[in-house]
Amino acid sequence: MSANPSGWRPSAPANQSAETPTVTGNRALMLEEPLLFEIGSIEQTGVDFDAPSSTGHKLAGLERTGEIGLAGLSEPETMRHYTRLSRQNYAIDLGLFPLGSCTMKHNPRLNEKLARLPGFADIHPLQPQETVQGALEVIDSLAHWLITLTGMHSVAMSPKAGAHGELCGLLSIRAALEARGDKREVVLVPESAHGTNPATAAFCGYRVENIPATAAGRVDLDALKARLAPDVAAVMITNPNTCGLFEPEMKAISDAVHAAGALVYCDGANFNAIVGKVRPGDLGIDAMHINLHKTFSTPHGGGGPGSGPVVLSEALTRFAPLPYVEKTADGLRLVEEEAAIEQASESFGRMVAFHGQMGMFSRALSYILSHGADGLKQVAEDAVLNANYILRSLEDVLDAPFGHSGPCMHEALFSDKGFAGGLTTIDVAKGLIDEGYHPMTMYFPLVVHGAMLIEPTETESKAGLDQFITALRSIAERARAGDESLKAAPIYAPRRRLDETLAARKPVLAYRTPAPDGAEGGGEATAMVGGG
Amino acid sequence: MSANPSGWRPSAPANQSAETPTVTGNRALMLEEPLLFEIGSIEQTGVDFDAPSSTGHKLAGLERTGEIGLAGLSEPETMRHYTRLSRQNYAIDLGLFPLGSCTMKHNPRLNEKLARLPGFADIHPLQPQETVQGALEVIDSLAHWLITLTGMHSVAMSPKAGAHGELCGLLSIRAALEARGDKREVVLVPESAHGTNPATAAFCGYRVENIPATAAGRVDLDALKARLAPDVAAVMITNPNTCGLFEPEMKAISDAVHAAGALVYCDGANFNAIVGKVRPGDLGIDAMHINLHKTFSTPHGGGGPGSGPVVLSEALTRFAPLPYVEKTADGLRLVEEEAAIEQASESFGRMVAFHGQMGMFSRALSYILSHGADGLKQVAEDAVLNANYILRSLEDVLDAPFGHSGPCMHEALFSDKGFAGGLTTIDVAKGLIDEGYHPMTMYFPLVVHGAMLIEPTETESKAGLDQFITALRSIAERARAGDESLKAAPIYAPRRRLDETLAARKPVLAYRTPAPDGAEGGGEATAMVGGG
Amino acid sequence: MRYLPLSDSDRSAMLKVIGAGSIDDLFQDVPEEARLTGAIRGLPDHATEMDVERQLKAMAGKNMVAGDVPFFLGCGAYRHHVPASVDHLIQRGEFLTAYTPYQPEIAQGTLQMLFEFQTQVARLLGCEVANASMYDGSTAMWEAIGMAHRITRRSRTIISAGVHPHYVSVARTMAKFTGDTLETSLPELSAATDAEALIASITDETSAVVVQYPDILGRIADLTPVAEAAHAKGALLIAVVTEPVALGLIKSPGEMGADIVVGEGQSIGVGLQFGGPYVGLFATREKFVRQMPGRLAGETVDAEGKRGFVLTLSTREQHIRREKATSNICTNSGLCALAFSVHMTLLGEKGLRQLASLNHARASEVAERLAAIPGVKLVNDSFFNEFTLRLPVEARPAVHRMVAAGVLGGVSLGRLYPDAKALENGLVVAVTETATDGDIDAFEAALKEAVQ
Amino acid sequence: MRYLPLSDSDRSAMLKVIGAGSIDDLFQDVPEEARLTGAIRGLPDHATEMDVERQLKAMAGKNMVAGDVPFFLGCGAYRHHVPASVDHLIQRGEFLTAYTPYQPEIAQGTLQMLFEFQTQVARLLGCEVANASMYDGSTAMWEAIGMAHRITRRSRTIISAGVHPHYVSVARTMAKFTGDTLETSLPELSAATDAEALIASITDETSAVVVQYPDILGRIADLTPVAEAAHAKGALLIAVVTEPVALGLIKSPGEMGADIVVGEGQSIGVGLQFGGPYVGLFATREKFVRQMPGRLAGETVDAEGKRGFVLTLSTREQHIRREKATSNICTNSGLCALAFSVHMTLLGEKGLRQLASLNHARASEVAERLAAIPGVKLVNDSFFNEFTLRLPVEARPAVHRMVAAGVLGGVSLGRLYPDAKALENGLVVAVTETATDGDIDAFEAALKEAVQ
Ligand SMILES: Cc1ncc(COP(=O)(O)O)c(C=O)c1O
Ligand SMILES: Cc1ncc(COP(=O)(O)O)c(C=O)c1O
Repeated sequence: MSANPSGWRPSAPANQSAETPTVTGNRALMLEEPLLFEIGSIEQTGVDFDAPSSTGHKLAGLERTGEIGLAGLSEPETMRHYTRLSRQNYAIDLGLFPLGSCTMKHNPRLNEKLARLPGFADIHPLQPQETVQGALEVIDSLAHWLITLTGMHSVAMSPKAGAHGELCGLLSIRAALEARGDKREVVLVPESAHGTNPATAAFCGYRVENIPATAAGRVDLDALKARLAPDVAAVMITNPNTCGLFEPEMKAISDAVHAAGALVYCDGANFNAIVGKVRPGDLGIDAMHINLHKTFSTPHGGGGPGSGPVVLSEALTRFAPLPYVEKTADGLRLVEEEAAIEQASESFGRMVAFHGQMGMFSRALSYILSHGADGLKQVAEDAVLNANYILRSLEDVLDAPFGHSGPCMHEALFSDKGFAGGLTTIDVAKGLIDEGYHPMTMYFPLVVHGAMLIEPTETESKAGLDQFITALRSIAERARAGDESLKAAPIYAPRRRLDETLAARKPVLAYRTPAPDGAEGGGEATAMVGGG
Repeated sequence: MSANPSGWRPSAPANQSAETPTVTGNRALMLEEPLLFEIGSIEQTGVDFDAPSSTGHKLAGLERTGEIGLAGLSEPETMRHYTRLSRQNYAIDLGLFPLGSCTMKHNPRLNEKLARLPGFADIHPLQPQETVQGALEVIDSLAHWLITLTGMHSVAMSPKAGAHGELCGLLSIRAALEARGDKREVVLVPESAHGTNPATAAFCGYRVENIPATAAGRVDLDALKARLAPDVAAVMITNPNTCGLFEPEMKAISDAVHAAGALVYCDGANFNAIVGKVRPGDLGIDAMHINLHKTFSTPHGGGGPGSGPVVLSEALTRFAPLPYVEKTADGLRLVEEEAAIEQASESFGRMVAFHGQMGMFSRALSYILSHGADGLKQVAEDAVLNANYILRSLEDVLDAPFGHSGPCMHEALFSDKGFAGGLTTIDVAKGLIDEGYHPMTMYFPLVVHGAMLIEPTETESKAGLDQFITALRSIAERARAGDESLKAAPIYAPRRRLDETLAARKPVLAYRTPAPDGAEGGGEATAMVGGG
Repeated sequence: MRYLPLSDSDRSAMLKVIGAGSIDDLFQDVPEEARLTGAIRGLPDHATEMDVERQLKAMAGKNMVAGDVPFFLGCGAYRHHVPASVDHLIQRGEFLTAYTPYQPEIAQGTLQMLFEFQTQVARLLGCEVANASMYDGSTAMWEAIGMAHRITRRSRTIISAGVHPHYVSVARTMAKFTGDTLETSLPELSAATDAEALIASITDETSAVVVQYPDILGRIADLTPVAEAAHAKGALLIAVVTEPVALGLIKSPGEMGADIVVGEGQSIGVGLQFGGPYVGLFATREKFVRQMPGRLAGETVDAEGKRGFVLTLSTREQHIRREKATSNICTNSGLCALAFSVHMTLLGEKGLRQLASLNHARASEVAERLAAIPGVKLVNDSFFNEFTLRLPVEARPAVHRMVAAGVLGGVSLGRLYPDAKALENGLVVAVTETATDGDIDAFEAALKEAVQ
Repeated sequence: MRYLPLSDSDRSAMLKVIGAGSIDDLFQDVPEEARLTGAIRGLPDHATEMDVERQLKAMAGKNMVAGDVPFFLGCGAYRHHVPASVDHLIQRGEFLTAYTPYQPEIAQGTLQMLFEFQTQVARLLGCEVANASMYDGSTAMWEAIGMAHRITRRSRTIISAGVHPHYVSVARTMAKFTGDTLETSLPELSAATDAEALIASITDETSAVVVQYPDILGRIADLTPVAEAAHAKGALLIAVVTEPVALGLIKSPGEMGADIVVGEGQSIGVGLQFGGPYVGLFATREKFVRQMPGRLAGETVDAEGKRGFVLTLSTREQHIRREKATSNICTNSGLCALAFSVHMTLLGEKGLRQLASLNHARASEVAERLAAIPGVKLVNDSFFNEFTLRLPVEARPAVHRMVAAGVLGGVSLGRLYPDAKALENGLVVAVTETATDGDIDAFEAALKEAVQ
């Protein structure tokens, strides 16, 4: 039996410090929660089934006989297990979540409600197309608005997240180059780029080289031009870039790249800063992914799912992946059967089993219709305004490496310059936790020392920002003063700093049922003590 | 302007103790939340409306011109305001909620889902009856099962909660007595009864007298018989009673009451202990309310809504209130038009504007169908088993006044006998809060000194009870040892003990916008300091 | 069974600790003859979630859903759009599955919310204080009559003909038993309310005058003259509001001198739900607060001096005062109060005013269009979002004929006043922001057809 | 606009602090000519919640809802009943609106859940470790091929004809660019799988053999011989599971020697959703963990020695290793993993086994009934809840004819393999616990009719 029948087990030694004198380890509403496998059992279940009226016997003699080890809980226990776990999380619903590059904005519950309409949630991807015309309409409408908002020629809807969108974009580019018989090997990526950019380029078989940056945090156009050569397949630019700055020479970059026979990929993760204000299509880019889970507010869900449609230039459109939706005289049609379709013969192929993230499409469409033309423009403006407000309200206590070069876009970037006593970015971040905030993005982009990238988004109020600024100011002052106590932060969170080195050195990636009666078991790591 | 335009304001003086050194007053995930009126404004809104295409002018010159003072928040702010507030609550979803007499059991989310089906949630109470046959079917089916489970003759579905059900029952009794020309003036109620019993009797114009109890915590049958006389209209008995004990002589009580020309009202709040095991109808009672929000698990919602259908004996049926549902050849019919209905001429009348708590009916019906015959019986058995397990596991450290008289039913009753150092029930209760539990019912029933009434319900696991027993045992031991530190509990909750005397002495029942610039305003109470 | 965590081996282990041989030993106090032995008659054993869902869905499927058809019903329950976030928030387990906040240290969420709700209600109704909710508008009205009785020590109450007949019915039921005397009358299909008649009938024995605003026919009249007349004789004015959205556009009863203002809060945040659960609003003057029924959340401080909230003035309540309580109410309508409060917070004053204007504008348009149907007359010269038509035919069958055409076209006065011949041609029509142009066209067509 | 908290006066106050004259000054880096001046073409201004709801509802209303009709589709997406509590829990704001758990002290909820998910997946698939999810089954399969390539340093992969053609398609797409060589083939309408042919084609250059279990036609075959043959040549066995419920009844691929087991987790907790979001499962041997793609939650301790969880082994990942990462994946399918995990917790081993038995029993009944229709033949001699019929007519039009009769009666192989003449009469039918007796009757009748 793999699940612990004896039930609850405190995960911390009782009474280990004056701060946790409770017997249970709980602290009023901050409740400890054991692992499922410690409280559940393979005999317990939280569902009822009717007994089968017959039994089948078509299992080819492969009946699973051994114990699987799947602990179950009754429904009430399940509710508590996950409710208690949830309460150990920070989230947008609780407060400011200024993770730079992540665009953690308000997630409207209208969108959750609409995505759950049975007409969207309870339809099968392989239903005959005449039975899913409304679903295809959602895809088609969203596609239309994404094309309109970006000023591009077409959009590939199936990529499942930003990185998958990058793949889609680079594969389109590669397909286009190969179609003209052009074998190029290098993709240029700025050092400040998100890790997915070089990873994607490498995945597509390209060699990655860095593009240098100027002192103002932008692509060094001259250096780029100097490097452009027939071996360069594409340049990946993030715009606004990961320093939170717009690339003012974007059009010139695109022109230079095109002149060299290469193509321009734009990482559109930061589209929130410019939606309704600037159309990437006007800047000469060839492909750009859009994170619906950022700009268009589909919830992050603790790590996913996302959705990463890729808008394409006319040059790339015919290489777009399958499936796609087209309008026909009889209604909308999902073009999926590769072999059968003449017109899609140049498509680089299929990226996912079905048609992409329908559940995110309905949410994003609802978001776009809700905001409308005026609202989307306001989104960008308020996002940029909020970021600049933070930048200017804190630059006297936090070093803003590009603060001199003018306004930022949707995120404010600071460095750890000026901190004393060995304190660094992580200490400021952990201090924010105690103050009731999720920290900013730390140590990214790599081009700035101890980077702190703060993206408030447009859904924060001024009063909320003011409180955040007050809190961060006070922590920054402590960091400049070398206040040792910051190293102990967080002290109020469900856990103090966690030992990541231990986790990586002795990976424990799944629960192992302890051997009975204190014999050596898989749980030994819990007995070790490490520093944060 | 009644709302505070300056936004956020810390509700506690900054840095007031070493325990809260944060600037914001937050402690990581335990977030302080200002009042709506301190963060919202009358200019802010979280909804959009289309502009009216015309304006009406039919307001009789009564346009509201002055400021109302209703602070609004944008939708993101609203989500946070209430999410943060919610996190300051304990709830069944978080853990054991052993409030005796309250039957805080698991609330299945299936029932929430079904109650929200548009066919139930989006129908108007005055729709023509042919358009609401399904709704009437819910009422009729639930009525059928309540009658079946209680072995009574009929049920009045419209009462909105337990106390309202008591009213319904006593009004039926009074109507019946009056119908036979019998003016009686007294209702007998045990001292252990819930406060709603005497309050209801008084509301119906009766004088309330106490029924004495035996040393075993039951109705003293001899004393009751001695008191029965022609002035007694009814006897109100709670069975199982509020000491958590079954009244073994219930049938004899009923017989005696009936012999004296009076009627028997049973408070059915504790029906959970006997559902599927005992039918109140077999015990001779005439009327009993059922709290759907207890036995049948409709959620308490922080104080309501409830639903209190009243089952009636044959003698009382014709006095039942309107409306009710009857089966006719054309389907179900809601009998509501008092004057027009011959057959309802003896009904004592209408208790609510419409037909009762439809939203609770669908949930309760789902609960009954889900449990079925075997499940409901198991509910009672497990509820009683869990309570006895607690009783016997703690009676060595907590005084159980009726522990000697045999098993309890669904709740275990303890007293504060044996506590030292001036510690009392409230200190134990507050100690439980720190341990991560909601306290038991305190100081009720009144017949036991420092009563602690613990009702675990059947939806608690053994492991969960074991942890609770361990925690309560440790607190009980501290209370017996006179451990002063218990008086400081809770220390981990969002608030320390609150000054209820101050609240009652200087009631502040609504927010008053502070006068500008520190002049005397309504907020002054916040500056006072009181002890818990 | 999925909701029951104990296993059979748990059960035996526990029985052993208890020292009982079997579960039935624990039921030893139940006399043998009272124990149910067989299964519950006719009830099958436990059912799967899927199965229960199917059964309930089948029932739900038999109802005509308001949102699926042109819909124009009101008379005490109004269909407004409720933002999705309201339902999300009231389903947070910490709100949904909490009890009454008896332990304030771990119930600040509910308590602060109630304090805010009380403030919103008081301000909306134009009063100083409000309680933490009653069951619904009709019981709130009855409680107000009882409260006036306690304050004035008089027992005669005059109820305006414009009060919802079900509310009157509830009051009449209660009065039968408490010895209160109610003076009631039937409304007339006219533009004028009975304000003058009311004023004329106030005497030194009158405890209170009860008026509804807007009234059951949708009419609006200034309450000031009635308030003044009542006060002049030492009586109180109780005002009833069944459509609180109206108070975003028209003066509050409190402003016009009402002493107790009660209402049905359903219209904000709660939804139709076939009549319940709803939420009773109850507000009054500060000086009457100790006579008020129901729970009250109040501000205080904790042991560290931090602001916090508690239930207060419970010496009015049954659990402390028992037979001397101001009411027997215990469980109230907390979660609906939360829904009301969340929706009101989303609206804010600005949104409420917009919503109210939109309702009035839309209702005005519809009134005009329907009054143009040959034979149909608009009774009201004032209204908010609800008005009464006098049809050329009996309204009750006309409503059924409209149903056949797929339109829920108002409430007939015949349904509300089954014996009142004079009212039988009356049709009360409510128009809210949820009515589309298409709905209105369909309604107009169906009514035209139905009155022929 | 309801989602935007800033007021105009906030905006001016903030601009003042910033020292900018107008919002457009903040966009100074955008060249004049690149700025959009007019409104967005064709997009109306912001819309009310009610209006947006109407528009989307209209679209939703045009789809045939699986739950409303007799429904028998599978082929990589299965309709199971998901308990209501699953959807409630995944909507908790603390799960729904959290980011990837980069700050573990305030993300223990997500991290512990992922650790539990990994354990559940590993145990279900019969492996030692599993990751925190991939996008879906098809991308998980591709990543497995890539991982095998890294482990074996070989680039030839044999894909069984029983693998879902869309999965093969995805692999083919990727292989075009990475230089991997894939050997693929079309399935045959026979009871036997291509196991023997696979075994025969393994060489010393083979990186991995990929098999689906149960396969696209629903067939089940022991994986042990293929595993042994692959291992004998130094190749890996990759198993793909598109219906994880099956593993409650039949042996796991891990038990039979698979080195990497990937799967589509949609079937547990997630729902149909027209194909996404779904959740890719990915499990393998502990020794391969550093070659694994995707996030991993691992156990550790905090500064006080308390157990806690963190994301770990991130040196495999793009944000640390950039172009040397094992995959470019970043955002994965966390919330679907939660749904999977909650549903699996509710099921537990006992419930999963019951569910699986019920599915198999029901499918067996249906297979028997349909095979009795004249001209219809059951292809499989083994299956779990999905099997293939050979119809006497082309299946694709037959499916459309059934739609006209209101039945969603399976997936035609013509849809999946548009060019494969030999498969065109094949119909793949999935039967789960959600099919009622009535559904089955209707399906039988519709199919009878459709094959005539
Ligand atoms: C700048 C940038 N590019 C790419 C990505 C990758 O997107 P995703 O996580 O959706 O794969 C992210 C977000 O994580 C990002 O911030
Ligand atoms: C024994 C008893 N009687 C009556 C009541 C009153 O029920 P309600 O609160 O539903 O009015 C309660 C519950 O509060 C109770 O516990």
